[in-house]
Amino acid sequence: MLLADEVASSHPVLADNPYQPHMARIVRIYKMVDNNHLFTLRFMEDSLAHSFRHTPGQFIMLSVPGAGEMPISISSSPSRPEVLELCVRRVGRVTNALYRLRTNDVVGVRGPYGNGYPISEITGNDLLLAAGGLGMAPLRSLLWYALDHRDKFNNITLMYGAKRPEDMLFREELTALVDRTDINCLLTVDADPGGTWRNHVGLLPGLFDHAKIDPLRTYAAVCGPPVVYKFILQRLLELGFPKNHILMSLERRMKCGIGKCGHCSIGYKYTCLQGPIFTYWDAINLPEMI
Amino acid sequence: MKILKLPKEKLDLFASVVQQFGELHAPVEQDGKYVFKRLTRWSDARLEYDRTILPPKKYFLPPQESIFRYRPGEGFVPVTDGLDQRIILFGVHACDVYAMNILDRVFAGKYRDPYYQARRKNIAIIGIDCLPDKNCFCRSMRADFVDHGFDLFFYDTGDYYQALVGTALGDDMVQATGSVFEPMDAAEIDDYKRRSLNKRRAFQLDVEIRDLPEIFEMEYESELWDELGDKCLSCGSCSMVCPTCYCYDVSDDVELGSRAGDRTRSWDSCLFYDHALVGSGENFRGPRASRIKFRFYHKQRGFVAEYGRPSCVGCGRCSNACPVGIDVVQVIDRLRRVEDVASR
Amino acid sequence: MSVITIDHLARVEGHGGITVELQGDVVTDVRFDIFEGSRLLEPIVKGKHYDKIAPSLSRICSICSAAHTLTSLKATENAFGIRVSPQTELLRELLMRGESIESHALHVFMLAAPDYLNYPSAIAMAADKPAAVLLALRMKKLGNLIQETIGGRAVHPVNAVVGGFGKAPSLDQLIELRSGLLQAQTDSDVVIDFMASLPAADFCRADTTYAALRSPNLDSYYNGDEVMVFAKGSRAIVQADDYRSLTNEKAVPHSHAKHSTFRGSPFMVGSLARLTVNPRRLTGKLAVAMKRLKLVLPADNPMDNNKAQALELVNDVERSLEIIEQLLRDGIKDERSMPVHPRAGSGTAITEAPRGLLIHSYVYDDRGCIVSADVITPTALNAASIEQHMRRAVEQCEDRDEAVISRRLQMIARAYDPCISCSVHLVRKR
Amino acid sequence: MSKPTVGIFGLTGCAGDQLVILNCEDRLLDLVALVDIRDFLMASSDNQTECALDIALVEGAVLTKKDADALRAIRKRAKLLVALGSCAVWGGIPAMDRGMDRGPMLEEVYGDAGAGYDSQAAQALHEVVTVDLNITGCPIEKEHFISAIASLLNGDAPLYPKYPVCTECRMRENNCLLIERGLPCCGPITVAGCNARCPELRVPCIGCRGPIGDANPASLLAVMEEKGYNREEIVNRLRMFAPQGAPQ
Ligand SMILES: Cc1cc2nc3c(=O)[nH]c(=O)nc-3n(C[C@H](O)[C@H](O)[C@H](O)COP(=O)(O)OP(=O)(O)OC[C@H]3O[C@@H](n4cnc5c(N)ncnc54)[C@H](O)[C@@H]3O)c2cc1C
Ligand code: SF4
Ligand code: SF4
Ligand code: SF4
Repeated sequence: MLLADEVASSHPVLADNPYQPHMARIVRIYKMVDNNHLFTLRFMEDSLAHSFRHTPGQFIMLSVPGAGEMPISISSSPSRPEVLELCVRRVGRVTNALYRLRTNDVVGVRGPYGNGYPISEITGNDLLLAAGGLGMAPLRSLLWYALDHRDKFNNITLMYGAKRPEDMLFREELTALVDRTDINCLLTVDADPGGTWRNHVGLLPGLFDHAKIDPLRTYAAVCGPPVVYKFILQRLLELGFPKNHILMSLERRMKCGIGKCGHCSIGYKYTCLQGPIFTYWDAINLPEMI
Repeated sequence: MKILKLPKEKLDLFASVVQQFGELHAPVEQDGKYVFKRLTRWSDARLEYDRTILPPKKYFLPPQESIFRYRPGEGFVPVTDGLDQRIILFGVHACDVYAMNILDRVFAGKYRDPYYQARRKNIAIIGIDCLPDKNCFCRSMRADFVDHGFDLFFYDTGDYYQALVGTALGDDMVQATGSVFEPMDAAEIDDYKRRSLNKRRAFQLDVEIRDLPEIFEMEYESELWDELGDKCLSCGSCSMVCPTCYCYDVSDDVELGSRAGDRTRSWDSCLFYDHALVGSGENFRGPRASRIKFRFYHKQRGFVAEYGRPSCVGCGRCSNACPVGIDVVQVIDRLRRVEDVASR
Repeated sequence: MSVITIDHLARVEGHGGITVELQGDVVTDVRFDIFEGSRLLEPIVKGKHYDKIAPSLSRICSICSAAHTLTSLKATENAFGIRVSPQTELLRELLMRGESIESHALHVFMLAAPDYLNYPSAIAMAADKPAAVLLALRMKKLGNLIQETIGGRAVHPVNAVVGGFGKAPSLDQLIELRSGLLQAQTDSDVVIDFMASLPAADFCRADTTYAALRSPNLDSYYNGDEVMVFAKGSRAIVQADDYRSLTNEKAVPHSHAKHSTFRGSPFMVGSLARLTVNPRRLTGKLAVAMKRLKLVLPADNPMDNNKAQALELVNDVERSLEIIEQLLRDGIKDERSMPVHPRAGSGTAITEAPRGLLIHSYVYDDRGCIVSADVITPTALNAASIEQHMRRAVEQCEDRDEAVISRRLQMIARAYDPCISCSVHLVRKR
Repeated sequence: MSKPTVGIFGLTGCAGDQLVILNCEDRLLDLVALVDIRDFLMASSDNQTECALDIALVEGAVLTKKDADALRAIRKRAKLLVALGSCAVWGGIPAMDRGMDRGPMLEEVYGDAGAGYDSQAAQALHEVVTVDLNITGCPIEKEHFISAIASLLNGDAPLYPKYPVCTECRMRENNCLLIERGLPCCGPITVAGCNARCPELRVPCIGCRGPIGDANPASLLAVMEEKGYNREEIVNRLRMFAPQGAPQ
């Protein structure tokens, strides 16, 4: 079978069509949390599966045929290539359609897009990952990248909070990190009605009491819903973090992912081109950013 | 650049010859307004028009266009219909050419938009100079003159047109007409200068755009935005008629009884409620005031940071098309006024 | 006493039922019940500006929405003393024909025919007789194309306004319509073939009074303001302004509609009535077709209304072609509608909707707002006649088998092509 | 996979939306092959009036107790209830003067008998039961109906424009009737989807598709007042098809 995207690549006008989705197969669907499933994809074109590389923090445009296209962060680390893992929350039309697909069904992928985390800048420094709720999705790529290239970074701290234990994304994987010595993995839940949780209970900012952080030599990657930003940023600033050491991953409506459709622009920046990773300095300079 | 002259009585000849390069489109009258349209006869063309309802962008980024067709088992097949159609747009004003030059930059860069670029390649532009009316402020926006982005550009100098040849294609058009184009002499250069001066004097509007970005930043909280928010209908008219508004939306549909369907992109506007609404339910520009502010901010300030100049070219279309009379020039004037700042 | 009831009449527009009461062999009561909700559109439009009246009252019924719109416009124009251009008259007539083609094709093939052939619906019929259903869909589509082209929309036209049209169709559009109509001409024979092939429906014989618009020219659905009431041996003319003599007040408790009689006798409006009152066109092709359908006028069988609709379908195509030829001959102009200067006064208009006489009558104040509106619809005019014919059918049914009676009553009701939403709008109390 | 079961119903209305379904001439046979139409009184005399339905399409407004009961019964039978047309979605023309006293109106039309009629002020479906999907328009657009079925068959909700008629009107490059001719056009607050049908024909929009979610009728009203229309006349116009289409 010849896929349209292979044929198209030879069309004189559309040879380099940045909107062309490449077909990928869903190889695994893991029901991590209710309405937050982890989809593992592999490109149908082998060469693409081998060659696709991304930077942690980047995203792809995912097409669910007949339903639409949407931006989704790559949750897997480039240090573990050949497949893409996407952690998708079910919220609307396209995500609903995705949830109706089964393994072996096909979707379209184009990308990777966005700036990703400034790895070379972070290299040699401490790394603090702070996430709440679905914010773990983009951070997970960075987490495994850092763990797989452990020598590039100094101390690594992860702070992650969810509402209840059953809401925690990548729970098995992350609880397994708690005992490791090469990372300070701090996990918390707001409440534990089931009484099964063996880590912290309490709000996310409380985890700062359990971490040793040197603000001047640490880069903090933060991601989560607006409340998380609000409280974490406040703590980081209190600690004296330089504003350009705080890295935030932003969500905006996006229709193209490549700086054309205009939806994701904030002031004078495009989330899809100059973001989705912005520093706190950008944030205070851009109106309506958070 | 080659500069020639074309006696006015030879324009008809030129128009008939030039059709060998593509389908001829020009402004035609529609109930007292003008629209770019395919000509059925040359005499329908109205070269002394004020402005068309929609700018030429409709040719390059159509209001609605299907970009892929999805077929199960095949994937997304790009739609190429009409992309290689050759069209000649006759009679494009400088501000509109300038606007295309701006769009060129948006649709180029690291990710070239192949649909736009293909059309840009296949649609020739023959510009024509014009005199400003009471809504034009292209001079303030430095878009009253263009030095590229057209194949030919005509200046009406009374008895003849001065023709700037912008591209090889433009030159081919000149050649194809035989020897009706003539070289210019010194007196005619003076004609040009005179006309240029007259045009400059004809502007009734003047907007100062230097340090506008800074003023926008300072006036970010001005109550003007709330006033505009109360008036604005979010009807999107301004964005549709703007030669540099390029926001688009993309949607997929399916055919009856199948998963096959089209992926269509259509014009969008930052004034629509859901322009900045995300899946989590957060709306970054929910209130109408913040949406209308964004439109001005992005055009007059955001674009400067991105591309070194405002994206507004001063064509006056949005002020004309606003049912509630929101007017860019007045908005900028208000922001610049000193007492405004003092009263707050 | 025995009672036969049909709770909810299917394959008609709107909500209605039938009740028959028998005392032994004697039919004591026949009721065509209408329980469509009352939208009270006439009182609702009171006080509203003239330009909202046609769009509001068009919503009385979708299938006749073009007829309601045009009748409404004509009434308003009569009230204001506006004369529309000849081009407008032609375009309006064409719009009416488009609606008639759509409506008749829908009714004859998809609503009525399944009865004759024992199918519950056209969808079921399509499995065995796809050609007939496809023919119906083709004709319907043509009728809709005419309405879309002239009226701007197939249902509830928007282009027809007080004084004329928003925009006249372009030359290209007319040429496209003509080619569709020429195609349909070849379908005409098939329409008649199909109709002729249906089993006879002969279970109700009655002397019937007919009423239709008397056309000043050959036959028109839109022009004219005289109604002829035609009974065996007598003819009467009713002028538009005197329309209330057709609609004497008769409160009928079981129904949201009220019944009309002319000089005490029920009368039938619709295709059959139109052909009876205006037989002049029934020559040539139509005369041949009429013979094939074994239709004799004046008819004494209400089921013949289905045949009359089939004939009109053929005629509508012919007439539409004539209109288009004339428009092409005269040259279609991009004219604006007439200027409107509201004035106090009243205006009445009568036209022929697909189902028969339609009357709108308004009183305006000097600002151009409605003081009172009165709408008389064909189904309301037909209601008494439907009951009378149903009574005859029961009386003439020898074996008194309930299933047979029920089927026949439904066929009669459907032969009238009732539009029940329409019928809810009746004369005001005097 | 078995075909989804469908019922098509009309409450009080003009049957225009059901007619639009029948007007999908080119698609009708495809459509009936894809779904199992069990209950469609306007087109069939053989209906299952009790069976469960995957999709119920309901046209018209609720104007009688009987309508309300019928609607509730449909809701019970249906997995997905779709409101078809402006009457069902907004109340439509019969809801134009919803505040008025019905008693005298009934008497005016039906005389003494009117008092006994089952009649109540027009309500949109969502005011009586939960509605899953709205397809607006008076009547609905054919294409919208087909795309709704196409999407629903795949399990997706169909997408309709949320912006106003003006947007489409501008895309079609019409001369603006409000600005150029001072006509009272409701395009700025009416939801698009009709491809600016009326302004394209130089007829001002009367809002038959109902208001956009984000309408600013107060501002439109002010503009029309400036153009010399009286307030009552404009308010009437803005609420022709939807009681909530105009400011109080
Ligand atoms: C850079 C980036 C990375 C992202 N990464 C991830 C990720 O890793 N995982 C993930 O799950 N998500 C991610 N998202 C978010 C994701 O793109 C959205 O959740 C997704 O696009 C929703 O698509 P949908 O069609 O399912 O929802 P939609 O149907 O678009 O809508 C979802 C909800 O949004 C609201 N809404 C949307 N449009 C409208 C409208 N027009 N009018 C009214 N309400 C509306 C409604 O409340 C609706 O229920 C990311 C977004 C960005 C920008
Ligand atoms: S919405 Fe319009 S078309 Fe539908 S029933 Fe109501 S009046 Fe008729
Ligand atoms: S004519 Fe009406 S719909 Fe069109 S732009 Fe003007 S106000 Fe909007
Ligand atoms: S323009 Fe307005 S009135 Fe006309 S169809 Fe569209 S929404 Fe309805």
